[in-house]
Amino acid sequence: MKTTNDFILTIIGSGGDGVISAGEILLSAAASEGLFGFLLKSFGPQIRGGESSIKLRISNEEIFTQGDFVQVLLVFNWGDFPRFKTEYDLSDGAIIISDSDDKLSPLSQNLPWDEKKLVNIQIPITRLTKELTGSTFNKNIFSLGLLSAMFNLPSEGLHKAIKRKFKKKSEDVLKSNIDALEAGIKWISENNLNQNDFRFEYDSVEEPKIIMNGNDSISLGAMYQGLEFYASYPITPASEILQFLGTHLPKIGGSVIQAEDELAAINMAIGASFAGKKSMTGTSGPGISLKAEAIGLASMAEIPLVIVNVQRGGPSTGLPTKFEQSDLLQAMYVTHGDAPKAVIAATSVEDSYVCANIAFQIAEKYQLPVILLSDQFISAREVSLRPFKLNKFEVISRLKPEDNESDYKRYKITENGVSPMAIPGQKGVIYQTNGLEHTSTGMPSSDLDIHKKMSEKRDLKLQHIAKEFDFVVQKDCDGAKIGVITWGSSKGAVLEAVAKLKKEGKKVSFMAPQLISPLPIHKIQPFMDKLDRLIILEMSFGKQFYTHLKSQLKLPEDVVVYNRAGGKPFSVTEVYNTISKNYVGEAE
Amino acid sequence: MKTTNDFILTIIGSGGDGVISAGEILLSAAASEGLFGFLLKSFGPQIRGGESSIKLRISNEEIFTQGDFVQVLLVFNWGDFPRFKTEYDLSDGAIIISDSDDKLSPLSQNLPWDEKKLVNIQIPITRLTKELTGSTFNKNIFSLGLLSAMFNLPSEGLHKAIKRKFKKKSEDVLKSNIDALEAGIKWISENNLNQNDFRFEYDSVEEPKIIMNGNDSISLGAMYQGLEFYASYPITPASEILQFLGTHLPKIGGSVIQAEDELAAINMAIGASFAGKKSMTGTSGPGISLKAEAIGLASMAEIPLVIVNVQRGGPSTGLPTKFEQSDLLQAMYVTHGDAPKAVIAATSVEDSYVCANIAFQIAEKYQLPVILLSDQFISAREVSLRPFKLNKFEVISRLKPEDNESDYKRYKITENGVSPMAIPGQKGVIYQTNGLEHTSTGMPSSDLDIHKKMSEKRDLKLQHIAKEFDFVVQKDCDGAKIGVITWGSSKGAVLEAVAKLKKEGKKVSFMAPQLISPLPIHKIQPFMDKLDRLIILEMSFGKQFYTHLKSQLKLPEDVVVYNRAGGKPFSVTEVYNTISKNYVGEAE
Amino acid sequence: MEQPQFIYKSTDYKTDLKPVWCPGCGDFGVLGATHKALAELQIPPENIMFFSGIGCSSRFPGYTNTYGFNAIHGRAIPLATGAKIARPELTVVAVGGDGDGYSIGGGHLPHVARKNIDLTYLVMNNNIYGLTKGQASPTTPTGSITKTTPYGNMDSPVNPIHYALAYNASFIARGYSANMKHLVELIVAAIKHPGFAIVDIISPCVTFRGDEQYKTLKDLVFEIPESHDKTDKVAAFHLALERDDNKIPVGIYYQNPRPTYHENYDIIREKAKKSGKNELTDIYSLFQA
Amino acid sequence: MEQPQFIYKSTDYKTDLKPVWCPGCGDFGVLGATHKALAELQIPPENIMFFSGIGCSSRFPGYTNTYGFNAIHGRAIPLATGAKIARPELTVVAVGGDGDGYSIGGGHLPHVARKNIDLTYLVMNNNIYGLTKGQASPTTPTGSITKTTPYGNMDSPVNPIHYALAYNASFIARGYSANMKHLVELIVAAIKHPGFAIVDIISPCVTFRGDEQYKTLKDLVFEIPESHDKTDKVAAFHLALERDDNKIPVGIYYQNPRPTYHENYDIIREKAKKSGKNELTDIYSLFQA
Ligand SMILES: Cc1ncc(C[n+]2csc(CCOP(=O)(O)OP(=O)(O)O)c2C)c(N)n1
Ligand SMILES: Cc1ncc(C[n+]2csc(CCOP(=O)(O)OP(=O)(O)O)c2C)c(N)n1
Ligand code: SF4
Ligand code: SF4
Ligand SMILES: [Mg+2]
Ligand SMILES: [Mg+2]
Repeated sequence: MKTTNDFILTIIGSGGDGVISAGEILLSAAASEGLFGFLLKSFGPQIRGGESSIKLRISNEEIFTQGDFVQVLLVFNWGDFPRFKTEYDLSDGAIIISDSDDKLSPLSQNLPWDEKKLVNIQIPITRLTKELTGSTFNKNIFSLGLLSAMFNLPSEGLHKAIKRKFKKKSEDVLKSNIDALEAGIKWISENNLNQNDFRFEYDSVEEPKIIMNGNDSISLGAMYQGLEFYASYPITPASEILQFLGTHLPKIGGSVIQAEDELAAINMAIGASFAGKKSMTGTSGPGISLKAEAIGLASMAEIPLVIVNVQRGGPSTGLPTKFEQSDLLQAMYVTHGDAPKAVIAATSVEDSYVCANIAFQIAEKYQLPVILLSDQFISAREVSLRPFKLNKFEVISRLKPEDNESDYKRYKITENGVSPMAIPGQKGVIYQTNGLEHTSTGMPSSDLDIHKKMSEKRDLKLQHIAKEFDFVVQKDCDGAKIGVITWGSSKGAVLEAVAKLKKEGKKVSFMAPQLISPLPIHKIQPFMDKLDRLIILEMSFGKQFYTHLKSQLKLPEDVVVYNRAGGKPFSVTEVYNTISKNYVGEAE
Repeated sequence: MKTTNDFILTIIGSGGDGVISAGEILLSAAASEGLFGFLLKSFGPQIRGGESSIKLRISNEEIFTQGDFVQVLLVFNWGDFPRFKTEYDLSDGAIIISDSDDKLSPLSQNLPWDEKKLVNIQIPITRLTKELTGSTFNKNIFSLGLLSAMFNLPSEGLHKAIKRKFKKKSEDVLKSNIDALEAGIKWISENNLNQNDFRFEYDSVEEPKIIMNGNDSISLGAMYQGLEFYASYPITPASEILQFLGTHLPKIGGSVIQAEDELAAINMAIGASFAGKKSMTGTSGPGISLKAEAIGLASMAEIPLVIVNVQRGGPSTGLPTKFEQSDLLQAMYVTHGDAPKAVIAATSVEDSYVCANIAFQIAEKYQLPVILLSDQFISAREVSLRPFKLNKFEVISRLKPEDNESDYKRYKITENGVSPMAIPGQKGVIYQTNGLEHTSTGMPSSDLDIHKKMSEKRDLKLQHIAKEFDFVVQKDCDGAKIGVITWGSSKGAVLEAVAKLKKEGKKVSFMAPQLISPLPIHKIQPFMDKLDRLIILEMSFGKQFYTHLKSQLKLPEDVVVYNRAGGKPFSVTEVYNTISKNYVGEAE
Repeated sequence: MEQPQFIYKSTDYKTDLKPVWCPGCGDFGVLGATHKALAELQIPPENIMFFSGIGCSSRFPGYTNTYGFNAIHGRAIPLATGAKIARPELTVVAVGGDGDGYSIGGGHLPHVARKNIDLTYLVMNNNIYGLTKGQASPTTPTGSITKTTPYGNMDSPVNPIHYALAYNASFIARGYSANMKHLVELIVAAIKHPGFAIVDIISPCVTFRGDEQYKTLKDLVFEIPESHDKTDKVAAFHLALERDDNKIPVGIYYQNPRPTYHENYDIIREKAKKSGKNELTDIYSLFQA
Repeated sequence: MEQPQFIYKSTDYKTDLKPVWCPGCGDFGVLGATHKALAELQIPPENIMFFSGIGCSSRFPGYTNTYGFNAIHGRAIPLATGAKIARPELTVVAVGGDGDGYSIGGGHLPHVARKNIDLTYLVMNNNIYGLTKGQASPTTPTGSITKTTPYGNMDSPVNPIHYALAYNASFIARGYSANMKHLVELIVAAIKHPGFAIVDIISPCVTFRGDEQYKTLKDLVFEIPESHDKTDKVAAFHLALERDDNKIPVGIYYQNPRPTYHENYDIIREKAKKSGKNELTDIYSLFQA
């Protein structure tokens, strides 16, 4: 019997099977027991009632991805399996559990039974649930009981999680769920089915974890920086920010408005920021395209503003529920003209909190639009992670003039391009502004000298930002001749792949800049300069990250770009193989 | 007395002075006499009745710019002068003509009288016009008479031009204008004022010229390719395309619609193209920003479409009536996702016809959106140029299936990425499409393998376009160690500067790619590889062209970027000095 | 050879693609009614174009065996406008949801209506954003709890009939997806109408609005009486006011044909051609100095 | 110390910037009337924000000594909406042209109206695109020759009053730039009105529509009689129909206050706070497993 401290489970089922909530409950169980977890969900095309699946990884060590190979696959209904076949890779010796009440047989499925030595376990799940709990309603919870007993999944945590989940429901509902769980556990031990490979074993765990997704993390970061106004239009996978803030921001006095479209949303946010409030708007790729013009306005009129793009598969409507990193160049060049702005990319759920904080710090300090890139893979995952400190960031607010400041000029030329911004209501510093080129007092002008001076002023900010906010994730490995650079949520897979290589004695340096534009060249160039070979890793068919890096840096002679169209995040194996294949450096 | 075959005149005046029409009449005169001409107009901020000015260059040799130094400056009203002071540089010995009836004196103006040895000529223009023509109404035409006699400007052509201009007016109006012209001519010869420096002398001229601006040239190119549908929303400096086509396209059966906004305009054009018609939409930077989302749709659904961007000063509303080349990167990256499209940049009025033709050829042949970049400097200039042949281009139309073609697949995978596009009304090849990722039959799919295959299909087109339509303006100079690359309308100044250097025996190679994306690397890289030093010249504070080239090519070690914020086109001297200062190569 | 009168059955207008819609979704009714209406009109499938934006309802063109384009959110109307101007001889139908049509796409409605583009617009109005899983739409009733109105919707919902009247649409109707026969009649009348025709169709979202809507609507919906003067704008405006009894009149509120855009544009083409110089070379010759 | 009652003169609301407008442009009248109205209301200049899009008329904020933002084409309304939600204690006015408001920005109007955002919207309606030099606008009369309608405009112009009624605006008026006194009254009433107030102002463009407009308008414009019931939507709709005598009623068509967005949102804030857990740390604790 092989045990593991890194357990990977997939469940597949139909609409009524409760697959998603089973996954959520198990994640919650893990978290409450102090385990790390990583949950992904996947759905068929039906709006409701269609097939769905989850992949859940649990470990007592920190994890950065969903894991590659499924160790335990639970299928309620083989009819739903084909839809997800390409999404999940099976581990050698993976245990395939299915409902023997299903009319389709596991063995007739196109699965690598022999090649991978898969283990076939069939349990009459539906019938047992009915017999033991009185109805088939709690099939998913009963199955959690089975799994818990079979693989030593935290049963105490499961009790807690179920209580948590049903605390608003009636006592009866709660009890019937607990009963179902226990029935499942009991059935396994009665049938001596608890000695399986992949039993989850671990030594010690830390304190209980929190469960969060990327969108919530962004919302919290913005709130910590004093967000007061959020305007947005619903869009997958960014709607949760609107929904979360809509519920919680009013509690701390802020306002959230669902606009009639994305153009309205960003212009509302600009209006609110002009009026003196910390403002944000959020969307996904199609919405960014619609916000293009107003992003330029914010740049020209020097309005502090954070714009979130939770990327999904493109182009156009593309793959709305899938992951891709293909809005990178758009973030920089979406609007016409030379329009300074900053672009930040979050690399994980936790990092989303960090990046939201820094996005606001930059936007407020430098009075410009900041695009914060997240993606479907960060936003839709739910992870169990260490609670983090909220207050690790300085709250930065825009520079304001004194009331009645003499000779106040809204766009005064200064050493770092930042000029005090009067807030409506302030006396004696009234000004009028516009999206036209303007003088230091904000008067429209098409004079070329003024245009030159003001272009310089706006650009100056970028130089300061690159120095002041030069944050990157960097793991230099002494003596490494090869380095990997990636961005955004692909960081996780690279991090794990590099760690694996390190264990094998291979030296690989690693970087993922969070500040994408202005790129902190003073940090990245030295990283590159040490390398013989650079691997650039990104989920964009158009090699957008490569294009960006090439345009900004002097890349090593030897560059390998590993990229592909999106749909499914990089696996650790994929990255590991890519690096291994291209490895240069000391042999072991 | 110095004569010239390259005459440069500026006129400055107030609202009622008729400055603009004087410039137009003189250009028309030059053209009808077979001379080349280049006319620029400039206005103060007032919507109407404000100050205005023109700069007109005339030559019997082909010219590519407005010329640098004004030889003759006619000022009706010194009060209007300061507004334009920075726009016009004076030649050594320039002749300053002004109205002695003006209460402001030329000598009290801040002009380099001594330094440049300017010549002051004052003529009581207003009084004379009144005396000799009965009213001050034709002051501008009277002045043209003066100028014609003073500088040997084509008087026969002026007669023709005035007839042309007033042919729709009454006989009286025409006669009074002709009288004014002749009165001016007569007064100069009576007063023996016709022996001036800068008298215009030339040997031979060619056939009469045509007068055209860039927007008309684009319109004609599109019409030649069979444009059938144009939708647009007014915006400076692109409105003339809407207005020209609105007048003329219905004559050849097409349709023009003024949409409610730019989003509607492009979507109408996409709808019309889907329905089978060659379609175009046109705008300037702010409008492109608004079209961002739909550009991605056209890319994804593989809709042939030409999108014109007549660039102006940015960002945001920017400098709506001024020149800048700062929408380059936006053209490539405006929409989210990896969305293949082509970008073409016209370099002159004549070239606009060429580029419009090729834009349609690419759009139709490869079924994708093509962005055609022009700019205010091309669109607002009026030039006298050699008549060109309309029919020098093949008319290319999209590939269509046969009716009832068996197993018709709208997005069939093919060798060059192009699949036959059924036209509504066609029997037996009905299909449904979308902006979602889709299978070869157009069915929505979020399968990653399909996404990969379709991403490849769409991308494949770019590789073929770069080879098939690899057009660039290129002047290789044997043995040159230095080369200049620029794009768009800045070509003119570089062309003249390089010619000047050549006369001095300096070897400079030159290139301006019209196909900006996909960049024809197989042509440009060899050009670069021969150079020790490359000068990149562009009118973008953000160095957008440099950024693009760097991301696509291997640039020489030694690169000099000469760029600035817009407002005023490059002068030949500016470019000449830049190249001279950085010159490498054989000394003379 | 004469063509038989009925060659197309309603199933001829159906594709093989299985709708992604939830069981019980109102859009099934609209889809069925549309297929029936097309069969009644006997328009050859290849002579029809459907355009839509994004939404559950906007998946419609994929399920209809005609030329179809499920495009981007809110742009069904301009797409359809361009297509109709390009090919006035074909039948053009735009379809979509309340969010698509009255929120993000709301700016296009006034213009397609006042230009009287000869196309039909079917709005599947379910008072919610279905596809994005339950946010408030512009027609969500005041007080409703949705994902974006967790404390109750405070905005007053739009009145599509009032919109269409203000926009001078020449055909304005309201239907109900569960009244199949009546809905088929409305769609037939709308497609037949020369000029812009809008049909706002109550099409319940069972997933995000619950299915009690079906129950209540049954008693609320009533057909507009014959006595209503369809050419009287003020009467139509009055009829569309919110009623004390909450009842909802369905049927044709307003119909008053006037020349279509295409008819007008033909006149413009004639005017333009009056100079007689209508070759490209003639136009080019205007540039001669 | 008590403040004197009249401290602000109308000139206190004027900036030094010289308008770019043509001599005789109707917008001068609207600007003057607005300055007078603000003086009448005695609102401290620093407590006012003006927002506009792009157009001749949209240059307005630059000429008004209050906080001001001449932004991008068509977005005055969302900008003003955001500003007002952010700072409900300040006075917010959106201004602009017929193109800005009824064409490119037309999609925002329904929503600011139905949400009843407490701001004032002054539309300088000149039936043309002035700034871009004379293309047709959505209010250009049928038949007019403009740069984009060289053969005569064939579209039916929009009816802004009908729009506003359909959108459920709570204050709807029409003014005329040359009737200064009356216009001042309307602007004062609009700003005082709690909720969204729109004033469509006939403001002739002498350059691209000729100045005979002034002459004809003088005889066409008449003040809405006292007898008109401002709370009757149907009556207002009727009053705004095109008239056989071509006369144009000016004044308040409709006024019917209801709770503003901000009042409603305060209620929402109260509801949200009911849990009592209103610190960020409380919200963060929701994530604990
Ligand atoms: C530009 C853009 N913004 C937002 C979205 C996300 N989105 C897709 S459908 C939809 C609303 C759907 O509501 P409705 O139009 O009423 O259609 P239904 O699903 O209710 O039929 C939204 C907001 C998008 N696809 N594109
Ligand atoms: C996105 C965008 N599209 C087009 C324009 C060009 N443009 C500027 S003002 C204007 C219309 C002006 O008309 P209106 O709003 O009626 O104002 P007016 O000048 O008549 O006062 C247009 C089309 C622009 N600035 N931005
Ligand atoms: S979510 Fe609602 S609108 Fe969408 S398919 Fe389901 S029932 Fe229909
Ligand atoms: S063009 Fe018309 S609207 Fe613009 S300033 Fe002149 S008169 Fe006024
Ligand atoms: Mg809906
Ligand atoms: Mg106007």
